[in-house]
Amino acid sequence: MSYFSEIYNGIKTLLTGMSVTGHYFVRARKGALTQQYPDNRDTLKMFDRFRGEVIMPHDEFNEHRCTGCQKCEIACPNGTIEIIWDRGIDEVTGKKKKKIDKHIYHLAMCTMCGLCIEACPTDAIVWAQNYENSVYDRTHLTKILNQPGSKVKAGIED
Amino acid sequence: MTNTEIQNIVSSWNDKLEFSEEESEFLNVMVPPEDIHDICSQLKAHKDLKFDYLFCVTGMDWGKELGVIYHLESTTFRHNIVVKVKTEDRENPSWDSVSDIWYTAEYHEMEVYDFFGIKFNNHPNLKRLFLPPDWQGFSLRKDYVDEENMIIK
Amino acid sequence: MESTVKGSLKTEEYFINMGPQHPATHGVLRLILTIDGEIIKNVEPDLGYIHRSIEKMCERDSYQQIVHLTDRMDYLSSHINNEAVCLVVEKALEIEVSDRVKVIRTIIGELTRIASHCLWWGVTGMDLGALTTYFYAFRDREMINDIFEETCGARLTMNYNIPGGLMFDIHPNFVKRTKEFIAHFKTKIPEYDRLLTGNVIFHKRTKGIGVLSKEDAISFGASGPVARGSGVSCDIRKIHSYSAYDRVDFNEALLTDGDCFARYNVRIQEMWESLSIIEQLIDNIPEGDIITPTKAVIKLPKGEYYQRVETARGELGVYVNSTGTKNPYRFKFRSPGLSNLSVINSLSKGSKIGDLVAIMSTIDIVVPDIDR
Amino acid sequence: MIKDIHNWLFSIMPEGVASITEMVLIATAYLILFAVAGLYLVYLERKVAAWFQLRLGPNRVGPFGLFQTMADALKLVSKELTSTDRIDKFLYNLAPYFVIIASLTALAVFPFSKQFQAFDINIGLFFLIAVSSMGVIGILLGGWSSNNKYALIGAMRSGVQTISYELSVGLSLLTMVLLTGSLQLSEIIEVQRTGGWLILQGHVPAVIAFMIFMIAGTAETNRAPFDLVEAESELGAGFHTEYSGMKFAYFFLAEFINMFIVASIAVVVFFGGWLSPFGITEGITWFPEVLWFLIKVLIIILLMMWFRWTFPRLRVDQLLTLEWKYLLPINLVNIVFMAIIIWLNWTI
Repeated sequence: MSYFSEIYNGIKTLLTGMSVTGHYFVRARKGALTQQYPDNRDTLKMFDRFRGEVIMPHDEFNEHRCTGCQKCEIACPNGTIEIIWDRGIDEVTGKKKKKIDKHIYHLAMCTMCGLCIEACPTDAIVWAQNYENSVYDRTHLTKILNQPGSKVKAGIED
Repeated sequence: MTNTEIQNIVSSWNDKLEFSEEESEFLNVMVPPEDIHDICSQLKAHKDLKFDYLFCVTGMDWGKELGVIYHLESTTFRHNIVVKVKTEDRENPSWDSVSDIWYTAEYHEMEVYDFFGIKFNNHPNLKRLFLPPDWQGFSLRKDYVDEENMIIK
Repeated sequence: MESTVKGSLKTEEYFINMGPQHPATHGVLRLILTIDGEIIKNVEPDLGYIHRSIEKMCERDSYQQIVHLTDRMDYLSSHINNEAVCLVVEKALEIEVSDRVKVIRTIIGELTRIASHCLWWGVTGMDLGALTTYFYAFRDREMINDIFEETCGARLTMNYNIPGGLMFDIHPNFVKRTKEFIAHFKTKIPEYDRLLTGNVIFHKRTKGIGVLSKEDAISFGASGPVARGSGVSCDIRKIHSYSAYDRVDFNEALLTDGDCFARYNVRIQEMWESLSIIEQLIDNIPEGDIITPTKAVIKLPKGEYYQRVETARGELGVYVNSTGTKNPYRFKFRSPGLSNLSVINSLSKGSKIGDLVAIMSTIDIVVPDIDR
Repeated sequence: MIKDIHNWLFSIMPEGVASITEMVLIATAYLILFAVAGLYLVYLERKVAAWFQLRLGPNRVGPFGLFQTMADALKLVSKELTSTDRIDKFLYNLAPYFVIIASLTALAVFPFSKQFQAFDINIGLFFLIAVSSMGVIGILLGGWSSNNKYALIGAMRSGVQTISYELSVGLSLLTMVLLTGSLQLSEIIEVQRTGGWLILQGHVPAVIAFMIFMIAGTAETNRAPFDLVEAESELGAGFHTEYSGMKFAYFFLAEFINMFIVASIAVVVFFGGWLSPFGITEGITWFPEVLWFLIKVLIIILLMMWFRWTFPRLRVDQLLTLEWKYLLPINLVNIVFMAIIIWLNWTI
């Protein structure tokens, strides 16, 4: 008798399984989860904390907030950030002051850990929400974050 | 069972053991290399200790000495002990394997051999676990240098 | 090669390479099988294809930097790995983090566990030939990943913990989304059961296959669902409670059969338990500081520290030996995967290739966790 | 129109040449028709799988992705044929043709409608069973000659599986032959015109025979849950691991044509072939009866796809247990029941 009950139970469980997939099959029109990625670029919006890449925002006077303290460079585990800096004369106080020449960011080495942004005392670097970072040549992944001719905003001290 | 009680039991087996609880949350016992298998099998077999769960085997390079740290726990009594073995012989460090007492030691000892070059006698299959068989040197030793692959900050 | 004569028939054992590129090894694990026909005589794992020497890198990095390396070990329970390192540093510095941090860590840890088990469920179905499970599991896992992305900024390697607390506070939507997920997932686990758990073919493929006895499980150092399927009570959340696990009420999923089906059921039960843990905590996340300030350069006092946490795969141990400098002298991870993998030879001896696939997927290996 | 071509051919050529030319023409027409049909079955499979799995499926090439499989076929045709060292070159190259020819040959005898049948022989069902089991030779050859252990295991599994399940396919069809008293496919359908579909005529034994046929037929075509031959998570790609390009495409296409064949047999033997349900289009002369045939076939194929995307795979010994311990005894008892029903004249 157990032979037949085994067959009966077997078929029953198989049909239960089929009812689950069948349920989704008939609702296939509404249920699809696929995102048609390159087509939905316009509507695709990343969360505001999404870690796309590190950028340095500049205001309308081409001024950034980086004082060149190098805390991000030290915090970075992979050597992603390199800062080339110089000493210049502060126009207001006339004292010698550190200023950045180039804030170099190697996106190719970045693991998006966020330690540099945590470490930055002046909020000079932030996360950008862009997600299309692939390029044809890896030299494009080395970016200079400060714009040419930019200078540090007045009154930013670390 | 408290650490003192464990210490009392264990110290009666061998007089060459050194106990310490400094700078650690567990009871540490330093065992001479030649006695490791003997002590470990007693630790597992003793009816009041029953250290049947070897949860961590760490290879160590203290600069002068090489050694292994065995973290043990009893699944019945939930008490811990840390067994340490040290040797100053950096050329040919070796002592008995405990893989017949705790099967898990087999893989962990292979890992220690891979990174520190400590040979375990009577190990069923001692070979490099992670690195390729033709790798030169033992990479987690403090005197290991690899100009190409290591980035030193 | 060994050959045996049975009557007039001569059979010969042969070797077969399963992996490093093989659909069932979930990454770059290589198994060297000795096979007699379809019957497995010996399994020898060959590891190291994704060895990155994380322990050596840790000796070079500061404690804040080590946290992000642990994301890359068991990437499916990255938050719990991060937590382990943070807990050991906090233990050494004798910092008490606020209740808010503890509760948030616990909630996200449990979400991580569900996400990991979801992926495992999908992949187990796929390994056994039911391909649809994968997509259903990913549908639900996607919701968790969205929660993570909104709060932590990343979906998989979150790096949300830092020694002393959390990087930033939870997102305002966090509680709402988590509640939505709980309501959604409570209707989906029964569906998982109907699709796969009850299926007669699945029963045939997993019941009585790869039986691990309790003694062997302890001796092999198995932990997590693998050991709990064999009746070994080893939940670090219960035994050596950390974060906010001491203030929630949950059961340790324990089954005694020790076969693939028991390991499977332990994980399904764990998903229910995780849901109940989150439910208990989500409504009253206490107020408090999100970070207890540490010095910019963390130097642990001289000594040895050990912290154990329960990841989705089992017990993760972090051993730190500090000499008082800003870098650890020795940093060792006791990964759950390596010990769990070591049972594979004794489980699969004498079984068939199809069984090996079932055993591997119920052990739930993550190769970067094993290789480190 | 077909008659016109026939007459025209015979008018311009001597009789022998004309009939050979006619055969070649028909064969070419079938070849093209079913190659395309096979490709669209692949498309359907992908689309149906996607719907089961909350996905969209192919939707880029052409409207609704209709040309996706065409593009895939083009890619496969234009691909370089690579092979490994130390293969048995002759057998390795022969194997895919064995498989594809076996499946295409079987198509010749199907009565798609009253007129649309290439070859109406009086042992049609027997011919089908014989020819469709020829494909396994190709699989065995392919697995053995490609000098790959995975392929060899896959091929051996295939041999075991086909030999076992052949029995069930044969016996379940035999059960129905008891009712019709003929092996000729057109005759089988004619029987159903008067007495209703065979699955209804034969009461319970016919339903059981149908279920057994579906299980065994799925196993014969090496589809999940019986896809041990190419069990992806165990054997990589099984017997066709070492095949690429067009040769792989032959294996792939053959699998789908086989699925079509099994569904067609089921339709002919159990569901009245091109007959409309309850004779609703009986009187309408312009109605293409082939449509009913195709609709029924598609429903059966959908059922097989439903199996595939729901169930886990069996293990090789469980596969044999299922056949020898369950299907075969039930089948034998079933035949006896059917014989009793016919003897007592209980048929509708």
